[in-house]
Amino acid sequence: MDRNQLAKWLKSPVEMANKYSLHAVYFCTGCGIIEIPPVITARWDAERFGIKAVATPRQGNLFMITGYVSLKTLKAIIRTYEQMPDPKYTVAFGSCPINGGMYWDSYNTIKHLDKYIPIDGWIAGCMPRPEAVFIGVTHLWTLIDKGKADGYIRYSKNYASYRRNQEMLFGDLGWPPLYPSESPAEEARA
Amino acid sequence: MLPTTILIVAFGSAGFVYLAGRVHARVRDTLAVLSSLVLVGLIGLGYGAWREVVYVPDFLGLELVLRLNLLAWFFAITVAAVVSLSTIFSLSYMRRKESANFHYSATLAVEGAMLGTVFAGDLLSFFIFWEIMSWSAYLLISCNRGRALEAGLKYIIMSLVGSCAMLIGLLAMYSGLGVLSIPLVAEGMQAASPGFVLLVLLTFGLGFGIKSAMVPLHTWLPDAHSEAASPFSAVLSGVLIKMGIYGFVLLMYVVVGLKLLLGVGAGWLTFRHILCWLGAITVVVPTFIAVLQSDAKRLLAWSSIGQIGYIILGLSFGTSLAFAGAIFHALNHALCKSLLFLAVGAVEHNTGGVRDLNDLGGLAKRMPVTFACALLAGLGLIGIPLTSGFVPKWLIYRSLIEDGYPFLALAALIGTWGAILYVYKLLHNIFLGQLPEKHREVRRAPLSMRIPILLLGLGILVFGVVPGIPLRAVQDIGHTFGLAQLKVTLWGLGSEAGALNMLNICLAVVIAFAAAFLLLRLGAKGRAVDQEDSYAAGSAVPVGRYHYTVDFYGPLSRMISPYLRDRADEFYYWLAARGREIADLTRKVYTGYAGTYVLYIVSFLAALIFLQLVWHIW
Amino acid sequence: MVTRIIHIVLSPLIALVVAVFLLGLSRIVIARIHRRYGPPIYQPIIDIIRLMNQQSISHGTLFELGVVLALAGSIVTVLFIPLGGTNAPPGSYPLAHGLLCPLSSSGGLLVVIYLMLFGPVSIALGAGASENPNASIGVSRKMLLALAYEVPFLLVILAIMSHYGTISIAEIVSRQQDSAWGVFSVPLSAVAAFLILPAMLGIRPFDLVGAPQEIASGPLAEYGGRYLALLTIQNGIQVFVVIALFVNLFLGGGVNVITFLLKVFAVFLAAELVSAVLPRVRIENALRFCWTWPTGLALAQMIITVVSR
Amino acid sequence: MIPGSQPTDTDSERELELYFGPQHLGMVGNFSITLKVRGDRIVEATANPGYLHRGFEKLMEYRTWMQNFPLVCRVNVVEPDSMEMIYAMGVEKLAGLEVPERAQYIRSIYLELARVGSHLFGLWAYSNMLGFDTPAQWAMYHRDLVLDLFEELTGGRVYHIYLWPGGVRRDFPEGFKDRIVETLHSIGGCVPDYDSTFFNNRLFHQRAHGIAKISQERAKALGATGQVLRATGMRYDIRKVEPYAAYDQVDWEVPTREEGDAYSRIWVIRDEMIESVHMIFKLLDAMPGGEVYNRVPNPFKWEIPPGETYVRCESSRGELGLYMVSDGGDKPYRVHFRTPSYPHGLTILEELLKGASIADVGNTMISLYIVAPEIDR
Amino acid sequence: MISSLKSSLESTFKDVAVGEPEAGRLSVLAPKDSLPVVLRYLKENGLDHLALLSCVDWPERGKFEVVYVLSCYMPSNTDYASEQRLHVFVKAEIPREHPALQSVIDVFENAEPYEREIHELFGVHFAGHPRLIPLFLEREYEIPPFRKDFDTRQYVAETFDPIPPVDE
Repeated sequence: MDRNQLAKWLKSPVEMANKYSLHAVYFCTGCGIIEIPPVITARWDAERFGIKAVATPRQGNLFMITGYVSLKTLKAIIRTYEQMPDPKYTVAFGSCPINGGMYWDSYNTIKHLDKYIPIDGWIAGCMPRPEAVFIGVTHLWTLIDKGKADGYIRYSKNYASYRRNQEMLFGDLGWPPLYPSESPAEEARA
Repeated sequence: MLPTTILIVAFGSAGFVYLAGRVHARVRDTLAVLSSLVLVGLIGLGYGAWREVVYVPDFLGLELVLRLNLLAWFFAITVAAVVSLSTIFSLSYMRRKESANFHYSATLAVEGAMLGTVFAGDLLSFFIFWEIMSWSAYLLISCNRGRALEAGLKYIIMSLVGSCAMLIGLLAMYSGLGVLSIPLVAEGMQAASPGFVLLVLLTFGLGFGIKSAMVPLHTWLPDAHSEAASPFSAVLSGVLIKMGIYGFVLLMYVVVGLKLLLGVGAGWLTFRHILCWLGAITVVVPTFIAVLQSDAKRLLAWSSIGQIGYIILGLSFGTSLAFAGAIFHALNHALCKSLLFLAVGAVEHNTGGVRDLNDLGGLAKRMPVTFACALLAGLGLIGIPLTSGFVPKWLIYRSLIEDGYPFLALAALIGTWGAILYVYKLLHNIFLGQLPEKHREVRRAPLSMRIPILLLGLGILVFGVVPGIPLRAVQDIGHTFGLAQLKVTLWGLGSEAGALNMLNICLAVVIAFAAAFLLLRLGAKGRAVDQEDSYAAGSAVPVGRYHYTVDFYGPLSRMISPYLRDRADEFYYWLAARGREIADLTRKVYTGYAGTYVLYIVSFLAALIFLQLVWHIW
Repeated sequence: MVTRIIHIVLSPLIALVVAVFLLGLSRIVIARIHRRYGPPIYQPIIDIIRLMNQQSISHGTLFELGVVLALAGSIVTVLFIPLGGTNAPPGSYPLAHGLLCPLSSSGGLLVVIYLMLFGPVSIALGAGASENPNASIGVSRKMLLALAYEVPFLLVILAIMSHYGTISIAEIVSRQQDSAWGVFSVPLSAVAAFLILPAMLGIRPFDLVGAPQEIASGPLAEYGGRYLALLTIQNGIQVFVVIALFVNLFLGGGVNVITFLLKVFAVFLAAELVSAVLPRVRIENALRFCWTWPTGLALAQMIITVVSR
Repeated sequence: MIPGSQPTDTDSERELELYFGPQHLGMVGNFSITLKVRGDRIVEATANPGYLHRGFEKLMEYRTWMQNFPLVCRVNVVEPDSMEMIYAMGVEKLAGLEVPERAQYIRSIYLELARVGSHLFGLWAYSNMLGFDTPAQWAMYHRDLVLDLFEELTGGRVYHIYLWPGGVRRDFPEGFKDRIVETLHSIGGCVPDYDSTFFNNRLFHQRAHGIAKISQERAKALGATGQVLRATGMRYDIRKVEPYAAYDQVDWEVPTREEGDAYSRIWVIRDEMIESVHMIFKLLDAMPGGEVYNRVPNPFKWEIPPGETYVRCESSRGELGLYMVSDGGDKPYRVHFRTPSYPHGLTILEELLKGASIADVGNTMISLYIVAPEIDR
Repeated sequence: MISSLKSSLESTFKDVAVGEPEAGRLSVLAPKDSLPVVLRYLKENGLDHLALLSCVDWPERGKFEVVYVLSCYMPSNTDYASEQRLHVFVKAEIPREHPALQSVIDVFENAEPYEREIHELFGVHFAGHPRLIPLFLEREYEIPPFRKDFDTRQYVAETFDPIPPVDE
């Protein structure tokens, strides 16, 4: 952990701040949530690393998708994700968001979460232990360092195709597109 | 000759406007606006030209006098300004309304009567103009029919009670002193017995108390203010109830005089103390009743009563600071409350007559100017620094604290916190939050509505930053009444301990604002979103159902509403009912049979003869 | 003049630094009570840098203006509050200097209690403009909570102002330094003020305004990015202002900035320790509590003060 | 009507529609309540489940009897062990399997440990909901100690898959008994701390007393079980009513309270936790030796004779039931769980929220001890 | 208790078939029209707890079997008598085409969500139910998903697999 290195702070304050101030929009989408309370409380204490839960998507920059995603939940996830301000990182917990996990044949859970929203970090396991969550977070730090935690940029770049996938599943989503114009990428970067 | 000219212009234009309305609406509008503006100009020109004019040399042996001095001018310019702005506002508000002709002409007549009241140099003409004012206001209040009729009736009955009391005082004064000219009366009062002084104070005080809606004489006000047409509500609340305040000033500081006034009563139970405490109650109770209202104009009406409380508190406290605060607050309240009534009127006009606070919302984006000015006026009512409301309230508090009346100061301060509640409720429910579907088509207010609102808002800001302008006039008025001179500077009060300097505060706020703004600009750029893009726990926002308005202060209202009944109003209704019963009883005397009447006459005569024989009274 | 300008720049800076420090300190203290390690003390700075660089979401001009005005109001309030120092002649206290209060002669306590409104009212306006009912509910709660604690607070302030016969804080502070501290001369008021301190700071048990579990952080529901950063700073400064006022009114201010800040930390820690083991109350209970014990105590003190005068 | 009084706003139809969940810090589990609000009072609450619906019962029809064990424990994340128990009981009943006595004792201890863990989780959720962070953190720490025991016994922290038809997967390891005792003593030693900070806290009493009050008649009519029913004074507990495992072998009490409000429910939970700890000590003392597992046929070819059954046990939240039909094949024909949160979260919650204040939504929900995945399945 | 309940059921209702497949459990097969009456009768006779309302699809027989699992709360707080262990399965068979049944909310209030669930997952219509709106599901399914002829694996292959990965 390079949080105490002043030189790095002077060199790239934004990335450093993004790394060590991950405010999580936690949203119990599935079983994975059961390991979140231990992570944020006395035994593992994620607040040591600046990770803390916030109430609304507007305030956060880390979106934890904790487990399998049912259709109804996916809609809420998309809504929440779109309401978060950039830069934002998503971490998916457990095997189920990766490929459906043990619900691979369920009619009501989606199988590949990254078809609908971009995911920056995956934590495999059913369910991931708190230690695995921390490993996931350090991995996310590395990604941020290297500039590869770019899910939000990918989302704006490929918004049309994400939106198409979402609409294939839900028909009308009930809210207007996040990037309505023709060239969303430029707008997002501006 | 100036006061006479002003009055002639005022009443004359009232008549002409009505006639012009018969010809063409546009002629009427132009004439009304022009004459109201001319009146402002005339009064403005009269500054410094203090004089007395005898306009009826012999009325039953009395001289009727008009006089122009600083006090009269101060009130007159306020009246003229507010009425002229209200008239401009009416251009759109009253368009295509049946009663427009009457509205303009009666408004001008009310203005004339108010100007006459403040210019009156003797109590008889004061009373005459007072009555003209009451009656023409009555006609205007009940102009809307329906519930307005009832409201008007309530108003005029209470006004009549007040007028009767005043008439009694007037007659007593005439029989006791033989003069009615104000300076002569004041001289005569110095030699009068304390009982006589008390009689004068009570009778006139009742009349002025009813007009200025002091608790417990306030009950006409909420109905009348909410039922009148909005431009007239602004006049009613902004300046008409200030005539009661003018009356109090006249009564306490001119006719009776401060020295005599402080001597009325004994120990803690002095006239001044009682009036102070009435003022304090007037601050607290109506303020919290206002918090519970859900009708915009009714909320403002109750708030008017609360704000009048400050003025009465300051006036009756009687130190130079408190007096200055009271008179300044009268001006501040005239500005703020007229603005708020006009703003609510504009909203009402734009939304097709909606003034239910639960049915509006999100209009700030549609009517930005109206909102900004209403916000300013709301802050002025609260007394936030840099609005004209701050300095007068500060003066009153400071005077109360330094002279050792912390409980009165507490009442005044709590009233302020109550004011925050209702001001925010009003602004939030009308202008903030989500715009309901049915008001999507609302456009901004027409120019003729925005101009008066803007001007009033400007006034609030200017008098807030440069309180020295009105404060100088106010302290000069106080000085003529023998109050100690204040060290007024352009930016506040002079350099004694606990001084006030608005320039410092203003500069500090401006610099701090600039600093905060710079800090904001340091951050990444924002992205504007639509109102539908709002946090709803992961769901889409339900259209038209996503605005928190109903029962805005629920926990508080559940807690205090059992204690906040309008007991005075209930008492008057009880009194009216008893009165009707007694009247019923007397009616039974008249049976309609000739025989009964004969019986009455015979028994009356018999009684007379009996008395004559037994007691030899005469 | 030069010292004055230095003071004007210095006192908001002190407030800013101490405010951020207090925020970090409170997180560590709370964490230790929870038996966990807690974030580093400079965590709020990291959060603020991160928030400043996030693309924020705006609901219009008023939404932004509310934040700016709130911060401006808090900064202005600091200028009216003495942050240590004394008017006593030099030499009587070691390390003492002139009073650090740039605008001490502009209206005194009465202006301060009005200026303390500036922040909450501005946030209320901004939150109202955020088009979210959670925010409106939070504001409604904030208004009621303010009403709840202002009644005893005003009584406390009035008692002090009557006791010392002045409305100037600088005067009150120097009078305390000459004789007894406010805690000893107006003890009941001091107790009442300490009881409502959590409500004024907005910490437990009175953190119902932004209760995340009830109304999704209330007025802050729609605020993110740079607006949230500014509001975090504003909250810190507001905390600092309230505690500084408490120290000035009851603990005799400070002879110099250092003793003053030490007192501020002591009071803040005391308030945090009490609040850490209490749950959040409902607004009804908050109203009832504030209007019974603190109000009663403050009223008693005021009666004593008025009678003894 | 007196014209001076304020106009009523009954004619105004502007009730706010507020969503409580799924993305809401006050929501434990993925669940949503749609509230219609006037002022800060709730006029109507509609529970909106389904965010966690995976169609378990459908999926189980596609898997063999033994393959279903990993699936079944995931119905209830907070206390997966009673789900294993109920499924094992159902299979044993349909297949006519016997369970060795030692295994019965181990099952009871295991289930009671799970109950302690689950109640500690509930304590976390409840105190966290009230912004009561300190006891919340302690409770979560203590739950972790229990999870450590599970980890040693079964290899899994949360999902254990330890109960099998015919017994348990493995016997207690060496010295495990002592470690259970040690852990429970260290948790029990903190009960006075919990009492003074949480249960006996006056502000907590103010917050929970009289909230979400339900009478015994209404509770029965709406199908309540568990703490919700026991807090109204009824000693209805499946462990006593229809004893399974080794619950009839030791002596223990069913804690109840009379008031039926949130405060009494949390006290019932507290007392139950202590009773469970005592029960575990008694069970450990009385535990016989012997086998822990009766072998079942080859799980890939195991066919169970046709029939239907309804078995029930007491999970930490109330009556947990299983209706299972076999058509004689190697897979269940139909499975249907009767989960305690189902009536609590859908019927009782809606009734109790009517007229409540917004501040008490989460309070009410958590005091009913609702676990969302149980409802959705 | 079981035997007396069995005989009284048989004597009161002519058209129900009562069996006792195992100790402590009765199985009552009622025609669908008299179902509310039977349930009310049972409720008045001590079986006051509707533990579960389930449904089983038997495509070969062309029937849905709706199962009401009843048991008893404790009549008193004294001791745990053996009658507590009593279960009754009340069953009704309805055709798979246009399945409909009378709602029993007025007998057991907690049947409300169960009926909604069965309506959603099996497509059984409950007459008299106040709100037969979706409970769990977001999408509409042509065949209600819990019917035996709904193949969830095939459905997954048809619905989720064709959604393409996002082209980077």
